[in-house]
Amino acid sequence: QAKEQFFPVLPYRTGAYAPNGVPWANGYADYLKLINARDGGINGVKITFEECDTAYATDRGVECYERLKGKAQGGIFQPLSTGITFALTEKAPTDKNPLITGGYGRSESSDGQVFKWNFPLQGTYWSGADIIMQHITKKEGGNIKGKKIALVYHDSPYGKEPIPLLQERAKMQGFDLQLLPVTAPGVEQKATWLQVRQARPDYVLLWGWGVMNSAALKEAVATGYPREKMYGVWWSAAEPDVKDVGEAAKGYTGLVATGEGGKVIADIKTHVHGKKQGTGPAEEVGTTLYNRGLVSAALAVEAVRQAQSRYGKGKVMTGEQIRWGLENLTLDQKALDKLGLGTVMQPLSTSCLDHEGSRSARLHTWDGKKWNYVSDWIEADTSIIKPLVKQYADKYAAEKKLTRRTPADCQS
Amino acid sequence: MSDKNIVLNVNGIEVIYNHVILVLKGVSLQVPEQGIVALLGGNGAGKTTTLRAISNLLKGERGEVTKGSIEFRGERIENLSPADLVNRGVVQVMEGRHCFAHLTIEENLMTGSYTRTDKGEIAANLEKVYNYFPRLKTRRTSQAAYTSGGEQQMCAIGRALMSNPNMVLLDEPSMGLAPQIVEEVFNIVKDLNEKEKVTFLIAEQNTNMALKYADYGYIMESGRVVMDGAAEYLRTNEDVKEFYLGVGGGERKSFKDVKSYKRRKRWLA
Amino acid sequence: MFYRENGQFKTSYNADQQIFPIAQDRWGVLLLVALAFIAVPFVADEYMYRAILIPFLILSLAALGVNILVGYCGQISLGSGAFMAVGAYAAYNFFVRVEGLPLIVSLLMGGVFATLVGIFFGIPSLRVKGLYLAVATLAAQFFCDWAFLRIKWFTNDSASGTASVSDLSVFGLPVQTPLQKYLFCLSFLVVFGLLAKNLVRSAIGREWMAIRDMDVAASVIGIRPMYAKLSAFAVSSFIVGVAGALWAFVHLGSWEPAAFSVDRSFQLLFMVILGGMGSIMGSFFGAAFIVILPIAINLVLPLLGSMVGIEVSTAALTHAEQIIFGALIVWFLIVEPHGLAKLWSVAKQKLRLWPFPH
Amino acid sequence: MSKVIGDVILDVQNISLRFGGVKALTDISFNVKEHEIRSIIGPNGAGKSSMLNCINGVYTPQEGSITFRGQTFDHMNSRQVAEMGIARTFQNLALFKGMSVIDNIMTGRNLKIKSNILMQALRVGPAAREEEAHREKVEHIIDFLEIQAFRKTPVGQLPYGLQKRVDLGRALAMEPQVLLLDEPMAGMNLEEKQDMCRFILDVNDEFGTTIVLIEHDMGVVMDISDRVVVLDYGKKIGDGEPEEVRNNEDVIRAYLGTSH
Amino acid sequence: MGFFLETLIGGLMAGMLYSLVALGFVLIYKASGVFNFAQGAMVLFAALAMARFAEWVPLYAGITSPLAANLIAFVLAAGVMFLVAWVVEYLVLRHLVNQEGTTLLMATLGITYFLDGLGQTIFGSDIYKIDVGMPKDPLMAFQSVFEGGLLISQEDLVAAVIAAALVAALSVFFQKTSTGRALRAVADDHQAAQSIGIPLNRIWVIVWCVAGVVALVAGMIWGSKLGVQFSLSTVALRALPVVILGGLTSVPGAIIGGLIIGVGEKLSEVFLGPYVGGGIEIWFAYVLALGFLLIRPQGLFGEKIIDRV
Ligand SMILES: Nc1ncnc2c1ncn2[C@@H]1O[C@H](COP(=O)(O)OP(=O)(O)OP(=O)(O)O)[C@@H](O)[C@H]1O
Ligand SMILES: Nc1ncnc2c1ncn2[C@@H]1O[C@H](COP(=O)(O)OP(=O)(O)OP(=O)(O)O)[C@@H](O)[C@H]1O
Ligand SMILES: [Mg+2]
Ligand SMILES: [Mg+2]
Repeated sequence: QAKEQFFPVLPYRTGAYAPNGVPWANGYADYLKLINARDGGINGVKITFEECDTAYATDRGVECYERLKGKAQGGIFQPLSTGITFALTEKAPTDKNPLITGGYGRSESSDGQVFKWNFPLQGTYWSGADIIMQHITKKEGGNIKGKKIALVYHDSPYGKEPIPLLQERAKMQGFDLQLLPVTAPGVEQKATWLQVRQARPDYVLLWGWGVMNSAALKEAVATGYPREKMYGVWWSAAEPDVKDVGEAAKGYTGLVATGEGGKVIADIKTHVHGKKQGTGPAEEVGTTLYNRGLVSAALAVEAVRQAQSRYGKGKVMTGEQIRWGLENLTLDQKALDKLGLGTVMQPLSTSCLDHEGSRSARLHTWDGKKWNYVSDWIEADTSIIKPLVKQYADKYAAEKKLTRRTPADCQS
Repeated sequence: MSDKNIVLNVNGIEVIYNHVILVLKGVSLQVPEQGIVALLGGNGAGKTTTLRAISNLLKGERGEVTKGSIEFRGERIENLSPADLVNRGVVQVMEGRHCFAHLTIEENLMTGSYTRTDKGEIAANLEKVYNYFPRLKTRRTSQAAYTSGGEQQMCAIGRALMSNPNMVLLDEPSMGLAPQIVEEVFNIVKDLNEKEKVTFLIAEQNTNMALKYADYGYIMESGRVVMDGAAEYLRTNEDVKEFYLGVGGGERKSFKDVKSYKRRKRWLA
Repeated sequence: MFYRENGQFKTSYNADQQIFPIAQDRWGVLLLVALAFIAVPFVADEYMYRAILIPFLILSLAALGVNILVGYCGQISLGSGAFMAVGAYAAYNFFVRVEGLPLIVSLLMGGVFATLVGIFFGIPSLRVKGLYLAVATLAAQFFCDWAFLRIKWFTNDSASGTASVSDLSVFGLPVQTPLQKYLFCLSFLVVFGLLAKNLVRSAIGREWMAIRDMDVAASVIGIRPMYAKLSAFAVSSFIVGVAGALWAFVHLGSWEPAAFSVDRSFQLLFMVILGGMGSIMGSFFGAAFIVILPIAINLVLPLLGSMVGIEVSTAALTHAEQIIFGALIVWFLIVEPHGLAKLWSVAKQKLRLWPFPH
Repeated sequence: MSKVIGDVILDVQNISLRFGGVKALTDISFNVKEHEIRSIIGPNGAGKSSMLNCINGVYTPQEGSITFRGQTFDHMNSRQVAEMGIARTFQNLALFKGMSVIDNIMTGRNLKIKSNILMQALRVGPAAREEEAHREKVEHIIDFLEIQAFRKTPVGQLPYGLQKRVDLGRALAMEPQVLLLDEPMAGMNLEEKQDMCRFILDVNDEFGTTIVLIEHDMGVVMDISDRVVVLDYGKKIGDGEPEEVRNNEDVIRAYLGTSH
Repeated sequence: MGFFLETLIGGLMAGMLYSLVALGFVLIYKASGVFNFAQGAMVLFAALAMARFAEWVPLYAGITSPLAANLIAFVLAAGVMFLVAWVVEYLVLRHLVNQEGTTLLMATLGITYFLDGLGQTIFGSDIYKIDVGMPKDPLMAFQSVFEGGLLISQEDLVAAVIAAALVAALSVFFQKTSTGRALRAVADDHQAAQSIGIPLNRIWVIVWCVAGVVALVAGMIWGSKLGVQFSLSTVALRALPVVILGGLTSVPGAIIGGLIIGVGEKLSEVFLGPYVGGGIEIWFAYVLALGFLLIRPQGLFGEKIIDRV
């Protein structure tokens, strides 16, 4: 029997958030295909994968999880939805399936001592918010005391995640934080932007997803709020968000956690799309969300590779083994270059204490036609985030009557 | 009966409600051109069902004709829509009034002329109906829901007349009407029948009245026609006299003196 | 020829008043319950439990509650999701704030609070009717969505507004494995189903139906619309609230208000309409239809596709699922507008006549 | 057989009822005595049904008052009326269409049910016994009305005539002291009417139930009523024994016509 | 003061946009007594059709003028909506004559799923653009009167004008023609309407066609505002309180209701929201509608609910 490592995939290609979910899912699928096509699998273990469409709905997501988890002895789940992440966080430990929530999910889950099965790799929302604030602070010459900053957010756990960090920073830096929730899915934002117009904040942070992003930009145009002063999180600053706003969104800036394509993209073009095996349209390859999906898949693949390095090269890994792999992932620049991922992502290294691995991102600005990087990689300030993580993780542990993992447990 | 043209020919129809309830078990009847035919029978005999089958209103009640045929002027009509039938001049006055509750009396009447296009004709019809039922004229601006039972009944009859029909299916027209109005309704029937050559099929409980004005009658009992004949014949039949006309065995009996509940003699069963 | 009530003579009205007056039905249902408790655990796998059976049981329970309000009392409500949420969050607060409170008590307290909220939002029903009421109950829905998202106290001050529970147990028995959870929910459903059935065939049930069918006439024979409507709101939201608590505690474990969004309200209403308004059985049929059918289509389509050699893409699959599901809803309604329960009883009636056509 | 007519049980004084411009009732007074059969007749739209609606609290008259057993109300509340023992049937069938015949009639007994909602849910001893006792009474009524065959049919599916009987059954189930009947015999043939009359007379005799009857069939009215009120355009134009009314000029002109 | 006016105007405009969707509900309800749950799906379906046709027409037919392309796309999309109307009548409605409101509501839910699935299968589920040349830049007015001037969105202004025109036209159609009366009759009693010769089938096709065109116009305007993708169907939920407030059976009610709801929700969000954490506009709209219902249970202009024995 051929050795196959099964990758369950929980994308959403339908529903309200499909325009953003599809490129991510295509990137994810293409990378898995690439590993098979280019490398013949992970150390010879072929990858198989199956998608189950969640439509970004929690109950569908749970159903999909249950369905796919039974198909193999364990796999990495990446639901790309904060809601589904919350539900799966409860199930993962008993089922022994690690969760990667790269760039979303619970921010405190970067504390691996409490959240043994969660891996918010490459930055949580707290990291994201921190990076934007650093950028703004720098732009303002280091002092933003007395400035007004408004957070326009998706009124859901996703949108609310950055608030504790921003409040912390507001206390520290002395700026004014205005919270403006937008009811999901965010088609009607007139009132929000009227408030923006009234308060005239110095900056607006946008924490939207799907149609909310483009609607926000259009309302900003309609109320005359300068797009140059708007900063989006990585889920609010991709092609689908600005595509149909076009010229009008010029100047809008947002986080991006991936770099430009480089070798891996070229590989996908030759090995996957070149062989007519591409999942989506070819012109989508290399776009922001596509790359994000691709990197997410790469992280999953590398976790398996890492697990194999301990539990046996060329073997099919179980969920527990993969979890170990995730917890002991070290991808330095050299390793990344070797994989062709050198330009598309930052090096990262995880540990029992830190499930986030790396916490840096860049900013890019829309020029009316395409996104251009406008900053170098910025690393989130752990001195602010760490205590916050600890505080919230402890609270979670207390609620769940969990004890922190001992160093011994960390070794296992 | 054979001397006149048969306009409506119902031939052995079976009707089933809800796929399981068999209600009509082979009903046949004929209505001659310019005739007035009465359909008599007790509660639940199937009169309404027969009329619904003819006017194709069964579908909305989840009923269907499973056997037999219905012909109107030689044409099979089972598959026509009720609207097609109205266009051919067949209109039904439904049992239980069914006025459009939110529309005023006048609007109710006007909807009746939906198939008419000539404005003058419509106005004349309206005038005619108001003439027949002056009570309606005084209530013309009230919403139908807020009129009395009898007023609604008049409205339902008047509404049907607004389409200038050549055949009318009347389901219990006298129900809830005051005696002179009942008389009036039957006079209208007679009038239309004679002057405008309208054919009538009338399901009626008021046997007395019905047989007085009709030429021919059918008596139904649990989904079957159990007796039929010319009106005079039925009027003189002993059974009919006793059970439907209340004059069995000589004088009319006072309602007060009916001493025991009757066990009706069933023709069948 | 086998499904007959011939020869079963009722010697007392009591006998005729049984839940299932026909012996075959009685045995059938008992057998079904027995199967659910004893046989299912032998055949179901974890996926069946977690993705199908448990959601089905809990949503059946919720649909049962909604059916009391909508199907029996005729008060169309789109606030059921909110009442589920109230049940879930109230139970959660009792569970985490009151040390050592037994699970069942917490769940029932969830129901109690849902009852209170239900009665409060039921008050407009005294004046507003039909679809207007339906939309008015949406006010409850959106308000609760908002309140649970915004008021941190409800979620025990969690940053993102999510709540979670774990380590459930009843009477010292753990409720953790899928099988345990399944049996736990099943017991709830059976008990509540029985109680609800009793209610709807008692005086109060008749009051509800009378109000539903014609409220003016009902008040003329001495039924107080206020009492009937509010009691329906109360009973319904109690059951819905408990179902909400179960959904949160047993099925999800960790949840956010979106788990009880307006979509849930619509879903429950549709279960009731499709299953059969005013039928306890119908609630189960409806829940089965709306929970299981899409999943089934989703599972079967790829198989069908592979049989004819087409690979169905994920998106196409979901879209096809929607198309088929929508078409099936319409088709069933055309076959029997009064819902699946009615279809079932017509089928039984036919069986009774079988082999004679009528 | 001579029956004993008692004192005035229901007294209607100077009732006026208007709907916007429509004067449904103008200054109507009449009384009903215990144990009598009192008919109200009049042309269509005269205000007969409105009168009943005033008596049992569906409409609130602008003026006037109603006295029942010595208690005077200027408007009645439906529930009170039901509790006092006044029941009625409806001209336009106000049955609970989705419920079976049994359930419809059982609702008539709801006022008499003692067990509370919890007991009903559990259906423990007393609640079950109570239910059974009421059921027995209802079955008697069903037998009486000869609708046994339709017990479990949803009333919406019954033919019109049978629905009228169920409506009556529901009112009877309340064991009322005064029974208001609004055209109970519309849509019935002669034989059925005879049964119905017999039935009304029986109820009247056996239980001493006072009956207020609206009917368009003059034969019935004249035969069975003790006294008759005649309304026309909301005004009272006649009141008295059947014989008296039959010969009243106004009544003949407005209502009876010449044929009677 | 200036800001208050701005909010007020913003609310009015938003309200007009809701009215446009609400109108679709009213039309179908008025004409058949069916509460059309599928209205949102129809808006999406129509907008998808329009957006894709506008893309395909230049691509395959070689028509380069954007005006012509948009026009052709509009006509084609209207054709598609006519087809939908016909299919709905032929396959669904005619089999459900004389059924209860809830049954019909349920059937329209089936139609919703069907249209959602079909629309995305045929037209795709990405974000598409409708560009009918709506002005995007804000308009500054009364700069001399208020500090900072009054800001009015031109796009909304155009949309509001279109909505108003549509409503006026439909009001005339329904109030002044005999078809209008027939429609109300159908809504009251399917069977009685049939019995006097009103052809239900034809009437329903007509009404669904009109509702389809209204959905198309709504889809076009909302689509050009938001981009065409799945979320467009959720605007239906925002339009519900409008329908209820105005009355399910009133065309002008849809407009007035829209204005009240629009103003109410914007004012509440802007002036009340900050005190309670914001995000209140959606429930506020419903509570507002509920408040009006308590005073008038049939909505402001709805036909009185008749209960009589
Ligand atoms: N919609 C329906 N569904 C099921 N059964 C029905 C339906 N309508 C009528 N029936 C049944 O059909 C039989 C005949 O009813 P129908 O209404 O035709 O009688 P009818 O002669 O008009 O009586 P009435 O004089 O009381 O109006 C009855 O037994 C009735 O129960
Ligand atoms: N709720 C109401 N609103 C407006 N007008 C009403 C209302 N109820 C009754 N009416 C009017 O009052 C008058 C009397 O009606 P009522 O129903 O009492 O007549 P009735 O004597 O019972 O006649 P019928 O013998 O036709 O049933 C009628 O003209 C009717 O239109
Ligand atoms: Mg009949
Ligand atoms: Mg009357």
